[in-house]
Amino acid sequence: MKFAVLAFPGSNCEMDLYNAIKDIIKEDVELVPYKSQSLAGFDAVLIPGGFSYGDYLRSGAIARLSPIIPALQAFAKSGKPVLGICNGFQILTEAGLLPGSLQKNVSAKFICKDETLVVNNDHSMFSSAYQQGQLITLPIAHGDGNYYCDQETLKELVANNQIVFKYTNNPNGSVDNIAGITNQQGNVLGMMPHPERAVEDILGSDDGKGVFQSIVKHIKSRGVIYE
Amino acid sequence: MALVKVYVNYKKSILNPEAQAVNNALQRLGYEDIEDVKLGKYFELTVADGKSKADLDAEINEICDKLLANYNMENYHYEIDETEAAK
Amino acid sequence: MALVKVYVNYKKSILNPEAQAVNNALQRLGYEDIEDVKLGKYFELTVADGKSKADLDAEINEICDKLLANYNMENYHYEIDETEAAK
Amino acid sequence: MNKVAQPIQTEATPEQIRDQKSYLSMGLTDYEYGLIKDNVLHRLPNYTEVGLFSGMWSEHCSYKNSKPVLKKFFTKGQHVVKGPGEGAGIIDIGDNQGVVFKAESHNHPSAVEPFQGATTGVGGILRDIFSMGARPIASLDSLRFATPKTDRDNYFIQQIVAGISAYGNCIGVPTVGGDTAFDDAYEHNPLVNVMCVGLMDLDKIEVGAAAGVGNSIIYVGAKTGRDGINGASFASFQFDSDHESQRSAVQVGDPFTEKLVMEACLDVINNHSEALVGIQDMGAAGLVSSSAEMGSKAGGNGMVLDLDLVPQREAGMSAFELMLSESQERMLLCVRAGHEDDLLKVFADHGVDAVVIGHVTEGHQYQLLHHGELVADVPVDSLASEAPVYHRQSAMPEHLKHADNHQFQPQITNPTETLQEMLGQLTIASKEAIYETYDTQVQTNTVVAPGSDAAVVRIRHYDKALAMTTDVNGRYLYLDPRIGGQMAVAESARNVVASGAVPLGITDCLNFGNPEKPDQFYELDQAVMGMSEACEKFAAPVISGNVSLNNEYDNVPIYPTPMVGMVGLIKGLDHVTTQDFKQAGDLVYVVGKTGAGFNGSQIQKMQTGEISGQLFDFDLDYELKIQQLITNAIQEKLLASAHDISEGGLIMAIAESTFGNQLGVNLSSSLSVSQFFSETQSRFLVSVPAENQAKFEQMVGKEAELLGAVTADNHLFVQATNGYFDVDVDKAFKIWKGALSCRLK
Ligand SMILES: Nc1ncnc2c1ncn2[C@@H]1O[C@H](COP(=O)(O)OP(=O)(O)O)[C@@H](O)[C@H]1O
Ligand SMILES: [Mg+2]
Repeated sequence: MKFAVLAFPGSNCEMDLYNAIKDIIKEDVELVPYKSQSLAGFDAVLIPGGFSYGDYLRSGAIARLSPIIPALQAFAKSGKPVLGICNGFQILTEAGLLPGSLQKNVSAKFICKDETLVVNNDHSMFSSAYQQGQLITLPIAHGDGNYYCDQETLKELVANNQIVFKYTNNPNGSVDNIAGITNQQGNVLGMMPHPERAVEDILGSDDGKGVFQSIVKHIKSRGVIYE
Repeated sequence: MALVKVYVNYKKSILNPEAQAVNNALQRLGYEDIEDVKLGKYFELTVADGKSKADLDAEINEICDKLLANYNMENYHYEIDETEAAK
Repeated sequence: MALVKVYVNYKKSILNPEAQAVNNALQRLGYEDIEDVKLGKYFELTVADGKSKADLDAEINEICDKLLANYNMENYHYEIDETEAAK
Repeated sequence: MNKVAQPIQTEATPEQIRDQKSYLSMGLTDYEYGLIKDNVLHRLPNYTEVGLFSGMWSEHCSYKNSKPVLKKFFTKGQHVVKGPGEGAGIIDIGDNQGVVFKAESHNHPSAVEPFQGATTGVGGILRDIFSMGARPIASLDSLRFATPKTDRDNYFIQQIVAGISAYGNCIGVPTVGGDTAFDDAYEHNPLVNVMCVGLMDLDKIEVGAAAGVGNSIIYVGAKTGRDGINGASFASFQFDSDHESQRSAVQVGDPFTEKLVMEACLDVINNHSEALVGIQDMGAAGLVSSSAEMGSKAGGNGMVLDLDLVPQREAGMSAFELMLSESQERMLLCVRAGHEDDLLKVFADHGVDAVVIGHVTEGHQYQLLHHGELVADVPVDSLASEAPVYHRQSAMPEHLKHADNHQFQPQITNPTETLQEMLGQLTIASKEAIYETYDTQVQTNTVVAPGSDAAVVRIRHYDKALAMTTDVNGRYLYLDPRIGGQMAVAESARNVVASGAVPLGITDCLNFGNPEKPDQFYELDQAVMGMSEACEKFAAPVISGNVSLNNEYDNVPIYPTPMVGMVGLIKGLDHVTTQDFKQAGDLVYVVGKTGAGFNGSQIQKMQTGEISGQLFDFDLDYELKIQQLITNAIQEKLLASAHDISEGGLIMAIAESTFGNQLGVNLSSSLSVSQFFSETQSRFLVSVPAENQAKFEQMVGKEAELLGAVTADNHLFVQATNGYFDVDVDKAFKIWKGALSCRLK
């Protein structure tokens, strides 16, 4: 199977994702520039962290106007997996592919540290490698990771089991301790913590591997491989 | 040329951590009569002449919806100031 | 209660990367009639009653100088809106 | 309110400059002006030319006061590919790879405008690294503040930290370490030093030279505005009638633009080297320094620039302003004739502005055209390599002449209480409140993040890693600049060694007072000699550095503070070692002899409020011996943990080593309670798995004392000869971790 990693001007985790997929998950992966207009040939799309367009104005607000976004929207609509991490999550909310938005952390500061997450839904195509309720350690590194949505949206998120990861010790003020959510169809996940930074013991944890392994399992079990 | 002043503010229901931080700082500095602080963005767009008022309104609304404001969290309003721009 | 609206803007000669990014994005989106974008901060301070106009002015200027605006880089101005606040 | 148009300032005529001596306010002395007039130009310089010389002959660009001192540095080594002189130095680490590093101070800009001063400091040092053709892989920050007393002080510190965080995080270079100390000696002159480390293929080295008649000079990056025009040379020079806008000449960092510029430049260097002759960043004294240095370095050619072609953010900028602006995120390239369009296209693809603004000429003249007129015409070497050099007077400062040679004796009635008080000292306390706001992991190579001795960054796809640290204790240098200088290098080496590395080399930021005052120059001169001696001892040459002078206020200088940034090589990822105790039952040793190291120590400061007396002894040979023991023990895989012993002494090292894994210790020792706070150099605290005991003890012989063992019970108990320390690790940890974060809330 083949992953696409999108790269926007100002993205800075695209190589981290690329390396994680290539060296650790050992699947095909290619960087796709923001100017591209097609995602043909890919089985899953990863949107990296960083500061697209400097995160000026609002995180993700300018990136979502990029030429690749219509292709991304179509890709998401087709039901294939889309994972946005950190700035990728912010871009997905700005692009309307996920509900809610990400505000400044309550501390109003950037925070980089390990957080313990609880797997709140082990049925999603991004989390099937984990057990329901499993505790995992992933690093966060963000200034705008405070997930906000209105009460009605939150009710829907809960009712549809869209909340995949929750913080055990809310670091940023997110509604309902949300660390990662999917869209209603379940094929678009946005999460603030960085699974790609936790794929090797030498970097402190390999708890993040499961996210990518889940995607691979999902694609391969469906037997549909776009090449 | 028209000068368009756009104000983007957080919706009422939303707690803005930055405004909160400013408010806390003011309290610490002893400005106890400051009861609330809101913090938003203020844009000035210089727009070339040649559009009707209706077209200009349409354009500004589009720009705000697409880029300047996030409808989940923010409201906006704007004023068109034709005299300022002339200066 | 008085509502004080404070506008903080970058001084002329100061680079504002954020405004520049917004301007570039608008150009890319095809809004070619947007000739310039300025971006500043907009504060609304709710202030308890009981101060004279002169004292209030003094307080607001002090707050702006100390906290809201960075005199190295920014200018500010403000309006006091007594009616708004009553609402 | 708003003025319609800024009046262009009226420039003084050459005669007015001479008669009114206006060059003085631009930073040139009578002597220097005379040199320009009589020896260089043989005519009166015009306003723009005076500006060029004032920028280029400033300390920042010419090192005119420090050059003779810098010559004393030990800079040799068989692995040194490039030593001081280029944007940054390079050391060969095998496999066709070079590690590139340098540090830069941004003390004065940060004092004026903390957030932007710090951001632009980070931006500047990154450009030095990538202009060599290296990809920045890590940054470190070295900070000195007065102990914060007011909200304003706290805010100031927060703004500095926020600036470093904003720039480094955005551009995607992890900030993996640094050091932070608090002392009122830095009250009016806080220090903000940033070091950056890059990695490159050795066959891709670039230099900042502009050679080859007809080759083009290309300007890359952000537009030029009136920012920081007074940066390099004249702190108080008024070049504009409008004071308001004079004050606003602050440089604003734009990390997003820098990221684009960085990617574009690395692309050009790696993939279009046939077109590239030279590349350099525009730092202090902006366009003039980058272009004149490139021209001078090439040797034998001149250069002409057409200033009308320089991308400009503001209307009506004068030649003077264009040349001296310190607008950020700009680079200058020399490109082979005929390849211009290819390169312009590469930059365009990256979304970066680039334009040809001039070319290399026959002859030796540096010429500027503006609005079609020749506005400057000076020999290119006169600006750069031929700037004047001063040999300053040196005299021992008064406070060193009669220093008391007795060591301070700590007053300790309750050792546990003294320990707890010490844990809460800001210089000792955890710096997590600072580094938690830094992205320490982006690029996913950070093996040891802040919180241990040196940071460790692996080299992907190779079984090796780099250890890096910044250190210096200005208090030691204040008491003895030479030995303190040795100690600064020794401490950085200890940190690197404790992490499993062998020192490769150092960079530095020499933060000192006013070199024109003999006693302050003495500190600089002696410190450099001491550093150099230590560098030679550890075979760690100086490969780059930076100088920040005139850090004085009311005639009182800061403590002499030569920040040392050291990089070491770890020759196998299984050598990576951290300071945390790993497991109950491991044996705890102190390696290296403990003496009475109290003058200049944290406990002297804590108990007396001042630093005084003669600095305690130090022996470089012994230091090297102990470091080599530790290196051997690590390479033999005998150690579970290693921690260098520095500020606060042995007891702090013990406490810190318990924090990471929430373990305890039960120790007893032949040392007195006071000695546990001694800052004697050349010591490490290590833990050794019981099965390695015999081998380890045989290796270290008499240089180590077995103190006891790590325990699982989360309790720190240490028996000294005349008392004991006894505290819950949790409690100690809370004090240590909370002290700074409470202040910076
Ligand atoms: N300003 C800073 N930025 C990043 N890391 C820092 C900073 N200050 C201290 N640290 C980190 O905190 C830890 C302890 O620092 P320090 O007390 O200076 O160690 P040492 O005494 O062993 O040199 C180190 O890992 C160091 O890198
Ligand atoms: Mg250390």
